Amino acid sequence: MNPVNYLYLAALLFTIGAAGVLIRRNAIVVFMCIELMLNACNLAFVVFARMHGNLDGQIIAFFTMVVAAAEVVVGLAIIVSIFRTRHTASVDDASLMKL
Amino acid sequence: MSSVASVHSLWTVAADMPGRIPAPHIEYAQLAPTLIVLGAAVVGVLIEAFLPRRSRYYAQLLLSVVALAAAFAAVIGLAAGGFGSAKAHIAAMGAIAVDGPALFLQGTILLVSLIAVFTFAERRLDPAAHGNRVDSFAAQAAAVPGGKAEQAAVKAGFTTTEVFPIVLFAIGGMLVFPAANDLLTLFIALEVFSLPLYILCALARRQRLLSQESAVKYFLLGAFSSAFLLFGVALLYGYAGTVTYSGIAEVISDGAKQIDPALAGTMGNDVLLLIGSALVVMGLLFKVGAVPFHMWTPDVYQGAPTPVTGFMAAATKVAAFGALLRLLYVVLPGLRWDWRPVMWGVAILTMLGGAIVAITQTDIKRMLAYSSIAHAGFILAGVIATSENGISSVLFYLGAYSFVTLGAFAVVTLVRDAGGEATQLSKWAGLGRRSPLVAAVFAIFLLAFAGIPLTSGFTGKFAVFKAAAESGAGWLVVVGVLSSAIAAFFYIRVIVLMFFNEPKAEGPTVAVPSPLTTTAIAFGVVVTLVLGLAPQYFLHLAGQASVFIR
Amino acid sequence: MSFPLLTVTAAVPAVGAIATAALPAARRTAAKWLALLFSLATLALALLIAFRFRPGATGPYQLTESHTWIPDFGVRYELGVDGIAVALIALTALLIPFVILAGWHDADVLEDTRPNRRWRPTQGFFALILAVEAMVVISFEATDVFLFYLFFEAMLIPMYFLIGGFGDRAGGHGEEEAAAQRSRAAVKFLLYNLAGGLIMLAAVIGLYAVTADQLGTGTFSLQQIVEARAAGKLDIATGTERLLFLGFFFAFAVKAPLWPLHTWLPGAMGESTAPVAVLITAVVDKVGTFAMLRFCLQLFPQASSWATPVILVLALISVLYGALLAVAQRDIKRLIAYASISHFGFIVLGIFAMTSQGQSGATLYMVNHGISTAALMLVAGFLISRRGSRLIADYGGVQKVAPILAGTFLVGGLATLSLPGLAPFVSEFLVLVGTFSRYPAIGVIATVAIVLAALYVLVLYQRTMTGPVRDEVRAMPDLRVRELVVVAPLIALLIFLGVYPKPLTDLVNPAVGHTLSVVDKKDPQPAVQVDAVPGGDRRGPAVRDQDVEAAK
Amino acid sequence: MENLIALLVAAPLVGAALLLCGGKRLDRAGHWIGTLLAVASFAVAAVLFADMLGKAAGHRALHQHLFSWIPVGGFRADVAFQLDQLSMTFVLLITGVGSLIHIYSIGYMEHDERRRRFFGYLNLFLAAMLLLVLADNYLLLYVGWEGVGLASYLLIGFWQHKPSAATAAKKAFLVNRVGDIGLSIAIMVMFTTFGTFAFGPVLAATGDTGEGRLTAIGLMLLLAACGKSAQVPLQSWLGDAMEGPTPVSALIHAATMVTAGVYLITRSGAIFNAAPTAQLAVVVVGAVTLLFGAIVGCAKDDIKKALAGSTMSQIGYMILAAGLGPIGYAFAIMHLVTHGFFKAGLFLGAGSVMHGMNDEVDMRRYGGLRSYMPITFVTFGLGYLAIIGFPGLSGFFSKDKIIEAAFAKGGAEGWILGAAALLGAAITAFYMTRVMLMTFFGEKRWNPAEVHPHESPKSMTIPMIVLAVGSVFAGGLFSIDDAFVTWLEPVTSFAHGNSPVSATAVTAATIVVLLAGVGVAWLKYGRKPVPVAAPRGSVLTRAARRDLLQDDFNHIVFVRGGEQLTRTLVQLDHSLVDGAVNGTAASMGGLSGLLRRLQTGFVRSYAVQMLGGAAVLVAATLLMRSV
Repeated sequence: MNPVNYLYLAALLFTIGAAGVLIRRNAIVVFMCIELMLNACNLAFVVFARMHGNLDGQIIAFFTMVVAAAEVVVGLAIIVSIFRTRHTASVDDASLMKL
Repeated sequence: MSSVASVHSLWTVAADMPGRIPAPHIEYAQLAPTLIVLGAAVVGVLIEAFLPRRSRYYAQLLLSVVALAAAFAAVIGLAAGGFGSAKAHIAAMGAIAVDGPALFLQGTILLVSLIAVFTFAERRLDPAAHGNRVDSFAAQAAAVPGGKAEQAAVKAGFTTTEVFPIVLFAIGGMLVFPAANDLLTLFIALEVFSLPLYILCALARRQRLLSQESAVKYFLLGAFSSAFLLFGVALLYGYAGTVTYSGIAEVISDGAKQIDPALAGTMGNDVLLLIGSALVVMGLLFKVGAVPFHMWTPDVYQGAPTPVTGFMAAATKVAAFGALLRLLYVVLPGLRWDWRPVMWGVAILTMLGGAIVAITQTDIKRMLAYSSIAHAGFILAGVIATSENGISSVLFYLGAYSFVTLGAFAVVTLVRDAGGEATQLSKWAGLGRRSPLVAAVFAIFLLAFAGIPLTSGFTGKFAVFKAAAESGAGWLVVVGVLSSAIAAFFYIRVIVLMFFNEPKAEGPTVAVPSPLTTTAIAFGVVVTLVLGLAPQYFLHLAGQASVFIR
Repeated sequence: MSFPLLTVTAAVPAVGAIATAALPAARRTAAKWLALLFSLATLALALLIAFRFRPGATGPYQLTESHTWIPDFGVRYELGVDGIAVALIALTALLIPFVILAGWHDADVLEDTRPNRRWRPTQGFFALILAVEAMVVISFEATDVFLFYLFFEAMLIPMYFLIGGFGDRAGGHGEEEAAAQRSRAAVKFLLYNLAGGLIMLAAVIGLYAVTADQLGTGTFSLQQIVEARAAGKLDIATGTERLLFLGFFFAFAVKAPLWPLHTWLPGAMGESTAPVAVLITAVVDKVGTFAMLRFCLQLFPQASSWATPVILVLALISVLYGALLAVAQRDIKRLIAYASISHFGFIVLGIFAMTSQGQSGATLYMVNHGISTAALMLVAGFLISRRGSRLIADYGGVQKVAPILAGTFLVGGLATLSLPGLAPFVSEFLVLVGTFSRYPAIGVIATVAIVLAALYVLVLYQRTMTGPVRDEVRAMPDLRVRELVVVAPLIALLIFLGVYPKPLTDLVNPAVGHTLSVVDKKDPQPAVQVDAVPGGDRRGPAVRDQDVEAAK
Repeated sequence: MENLIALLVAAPLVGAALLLCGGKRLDRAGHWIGTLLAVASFAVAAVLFADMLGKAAGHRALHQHLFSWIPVGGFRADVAFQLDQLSMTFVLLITGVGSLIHIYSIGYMEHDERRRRFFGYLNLFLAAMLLLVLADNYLLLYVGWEGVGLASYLLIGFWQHKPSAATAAKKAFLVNRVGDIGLSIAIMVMFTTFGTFAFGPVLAATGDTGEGRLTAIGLMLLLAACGKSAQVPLQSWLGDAMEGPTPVSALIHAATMVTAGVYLITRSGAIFNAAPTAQLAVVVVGAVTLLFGAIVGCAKDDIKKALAGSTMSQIGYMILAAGLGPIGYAFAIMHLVTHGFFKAGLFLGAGSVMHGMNDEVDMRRYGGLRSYMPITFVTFGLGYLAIIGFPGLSGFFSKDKIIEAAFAKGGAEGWILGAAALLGAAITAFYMTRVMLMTFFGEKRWNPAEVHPHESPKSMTIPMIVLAVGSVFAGGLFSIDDAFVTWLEPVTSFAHGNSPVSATAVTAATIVVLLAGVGVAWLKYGRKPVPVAAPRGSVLTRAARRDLLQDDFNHIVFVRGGEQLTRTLVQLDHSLVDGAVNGTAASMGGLSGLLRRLQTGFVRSYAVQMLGGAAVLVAATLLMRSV
């Protein structure tokens, strides 16, 4: 099967993730959508690696996962702390600073 | 189908290779600056783990200062060793470039960070809580604001000494960022310096709600943009089959010629190239805070602890612009005719947008945020020049600007009332009467921002506009001067406020800082004036360092 | 390497500024005397320049200094003076002591302000004046465009603080309101001039780009550029040259100020104290007109003559417009401000008439206008400080109670309406003749201004000084010794330069000749060749120089 | 000898400087210093005159070059004096009458605490006037020209506490300035035409110049002359100028300054000779003014204003004569000198009357004063006879000659001008008789309780006597075998016009109209008593009282119009020119306020904008490639 289709899939996933970021209010979900975008990138990397026939893409995918993990750590920390302060995880409530 | 088969054969062939992968060869000496800083960061973590609370502050401070100084010395050493010019080459298996721009920017970042660390360590400004001096960071970031745990922490005199290792990590990332020579390293470095910054933003002692909000905004948007960047990387990888700058540049330069027809679908596919590079550039533009990717800047600058804001405003810009320069000059020179017009637009938007919106700001930190956006626009004008003059002018501007910014934010930390820092512009009325010296210093910084002659700001602005004009971007220069005329307005407004308005009865007081902050501010003033009056040496330095290794 | 006279002349006031500013708050009087001392030292140096300067000597500039400064920008630290610069430096150095003396009490701390160890307005005031002097002097000396630009712009900052920081407590609606108006005026002044300067910056950069493109290495050296152009090595494309010219001219026109870019002047002069107003109109604004003469014309000759018609019309408008609005003013200082606009119109007229009479006249005009306005404005300041009001309507019959004040005011006014026998007449008539000989129509129309000038001056004098004595002015004291010391020399100078302007003309003529030769313009010849003036022996040596000039 | 010339100017100048800068300590000696220096100047003049008489007619002109004043390129103005017969005549008149009036003022201004300043101004005037007539080039003449204007301004407004005086002074200066436009433009044209504006070369070169330029110069000079000599249309200031102290009116607004215009035209004779159009303009102005002034003079009840009208008219005669060219110049000057005598005398007489009548100026409140102030009456009377041209007195000779010359102009012009001149003579006789009758004859119309008419002190009467003597004999003296004409001839050149009517006929006609004028006046004011309150009078009378409405015209057109204009301009400056600037600033602020709205504070909207930005970025990049 033509690997290019997987590229389309990756693009689709990325778009879904991006859309999610824009649509969802809950910080956690927004964050998960970002993770989804990262994973879409991973897929793209792997597919390209497959097409080019070299390992770089796959290696990068591993790096990306690690980064994503690190992001989870930091992100959750921040989100949790703000949740404990405001008792809400809605990103729209965090809008004290504007204009 | 045949093409797929051939690809498969390629793939399997590649699959037999693992045995032959050579052990990487790393030039530790040339990576010394980065390694020192990151090492120190690790040590800092250990200190947090094993030293008693009392002694942590001093140990951390000492460690950070020593580490940064050593790293700076290492940079100087490398530069003196000719790695900036003659011996410039690509280290660590093509991952990191050691060349003029890299060293210059690393030096700048390290110096800025050193000064910034001084402001981090400042403990005289906030009134002592329960008898122990505190800095501008939360007693215990994890504790709920106003909750029992926090009060207990305050009573116990806790302070978040973790900021030192955290900031060291960020610095480490920033050092790599402009030197990164392949997209993966670029991405990793980006994350390495972004994640600590997200945390730092959340650590303010006063107005923690704002601080946390800024952190979450910064984090979400940052992650969002880095996802875009990563997707761009993926596409570029798809286009070139490699992520090394030189590799991609090569593929771009000789197009899709001697490429296996099997890969015609991806390799050399300009759509991949264009979209990919656009996305990567966007990721970097986000970091430099260029319109339309600037939305985070005001909120984050306002909410973050002021020392952190200063650090971000200065160091992040340097690192990000370094990376942007390298990307555009090393990877995409072949695409110049595609990205220059786009960058023209971005630069104009950024200059005008930042300047215009800043006019109506009422919070000093937000105003400085917008001014930083406008300045990003000015620097972009230099980036667009696509000439050695362009590079050197950008390098110079970054150096000049970052110190002014640090100094300005350091002054902001001094003006306080009951609620901590008095960042409401209206509260600054009559400051010139209350404490002329501080007001005068701030005025100097503002004039430098405004690009008044005899300050570093003017020299920098002149350099970038000159480079732009030489590269034929005359109208960009005109827009630039117009927007700096607009920008002048709000800088002047602050001066009017400070000097020509009667001080209010319940106005803020100016805290007397410790030598740490004083040094930071003094250094800022000195650099501002020296670069304004006798910039030649530094211009020359920047000129020397304006050649990228490919 | 000889003694760097020019540098020192600019450095002395700078040092003085720092020294004055450094004095502790208590030492107010000391600050005043120190400032005065430094300004006098500067005056001495300026006179030394005037004596060291040889009008006849070859080469456009003298006492030159040249050091590398910022090679990367092609910027050199190049100083040099021609006759015009010498005259203007002398004017500046001459006026500053009087400004300081006149402003002796303008920056005294009011009793009601709560004591503050750090707030030292007096020191600041005089330090700023000296700072302005330093910057003005060096911008007169600079022969490097970049160097000039630096100080041309930088001088805005001290001026800005002088305007916004110190008022003449005569605003009318209370100190709070006055302060607000003042800072508005100051901001307008700064932004307006800054905008002009920034547009000029674009042109400066453009100039660099052009020179770098055509000469290999970019340069800002006026002489280099002029020579290169003469040698044909530098040939700026017409369109580019015009754009660059406009960039430069805009900045200078704002500073000058030329209609319609004048609106910042009345506010700035009206709200600030009289000495500061003098500083603005008599010293700082002169840099603008001076720069037109030195930079606009010499850097962009073709573009200059291309733009001449428009500029002349604008200048003509300024001349009449300023005079007409002056007639309608109710505020003494604003009236003088508008009068100055009219006079600056004359100066620009003379510069762009491109005749030796016009340009020499314009240069003399700069000097004379400086002196006459200083005299008028300072006396007006004394008057206002006595009554605490700037409104003409609040005065009347002053002549009866303070005859000397009135007399000096009248002389200042007569100088302003350029009465023959006083200095301004010489310059104004030269400008008119110079303009007329090339553009008769404009010359004739401009002549109408002499009536308008008489109108606003005499109306001002009549309303304030004559008529029955008003009760508010009944107790008004006449000029004090300090004030007399300020005014008397100025008046003496006005008369002297009106009767015997030759020293000045001898100084200026060669420089003007050089400028005209760069622009490649010749005086129009008379229609009828008259056999030489009877008694040719009557021509002084300088006159003979003139002939040589003409022959060249 | 020529080195003395500077002394003429220097003496009064020094006096002015001393008196104006000297301060209070000179208050007591001030008037003596002033007078002394004036007399000294006269002495010098006398010496020079004697010396000049000693020389041959062709070589009398003296020249003194002091220093080069404004040398710029081809533009060369020198401070140099030229003393020829014409200048000499003026110098003698100025210094002579000037000295007399100084003496007169000692008495007249006795009780004024600012007397020192008054004498300072008088000296200043002498200096300026002498500079005017001694200059050897038009620019230096211009200096004197404006100098006398300044002196006149200061002296008219000498009693500044009177708003009317201050206004009159301002008006005088302004109207003169209008004239000065003419002079300065004339100089500019000369410079562009000849490359110089010194009398010598300019007047020598008129031959080979296009008539157009000369006409321009001539008309401009005429404008200047109109301003200074109060000729139509710039005459309006002279009447108000009577606000000044009477000696001032006598010296400046009768004898000397107002005649400067005549001097200018006579001096520039060569130009006018070569520019007939300009000459025609001159004679028209002269004729119109001589009638205008005479008519105004008839209606005024203020003695000084009446005299002012007559001055206007008499100068009209001079201008007319000067406009006639070589046949008239000499007579113009001659009438100027005789007029200097009798008009100064008349003014001093008027001053003396006012002095005795508590500064009352309304002739309707005089009457029958001859017995109270005999000397004044006699001197005034002689002046009166002189001015109306009573045979044998100065006025007769000079005026008669002008009328002849007017006829001699030839053609219709000649008849018209001659007729005008004759008519003027008649009216002159009328209004002067009116003045005479209303002042010295008839019943007393003043209240003996308040005013005690008395003769003035010696210091005042002596000058009056001297002037009276002058006004009796000067004319005759000058006319002895045309002494005056031959004296001026080398400078002004002289030509006998061929008059269509014989000289005797003209003289006869003059005498007839004179008697007619006197008769009418006697019928109106001598026979029946003069009402104290002025009757409403005919339309013409009322118009004449208002200077034939010419002032009202100026007021409506120039003053009102000007105010309107300036007011509009102020509006424009505020709303348009400045409005544009402020508008830009404001719009920036507004824009800023709008753009701020984008910063909603919601992360998600930021994200949207970023996404949009990214899309645009990508699109733009692709677009760039496609184009």
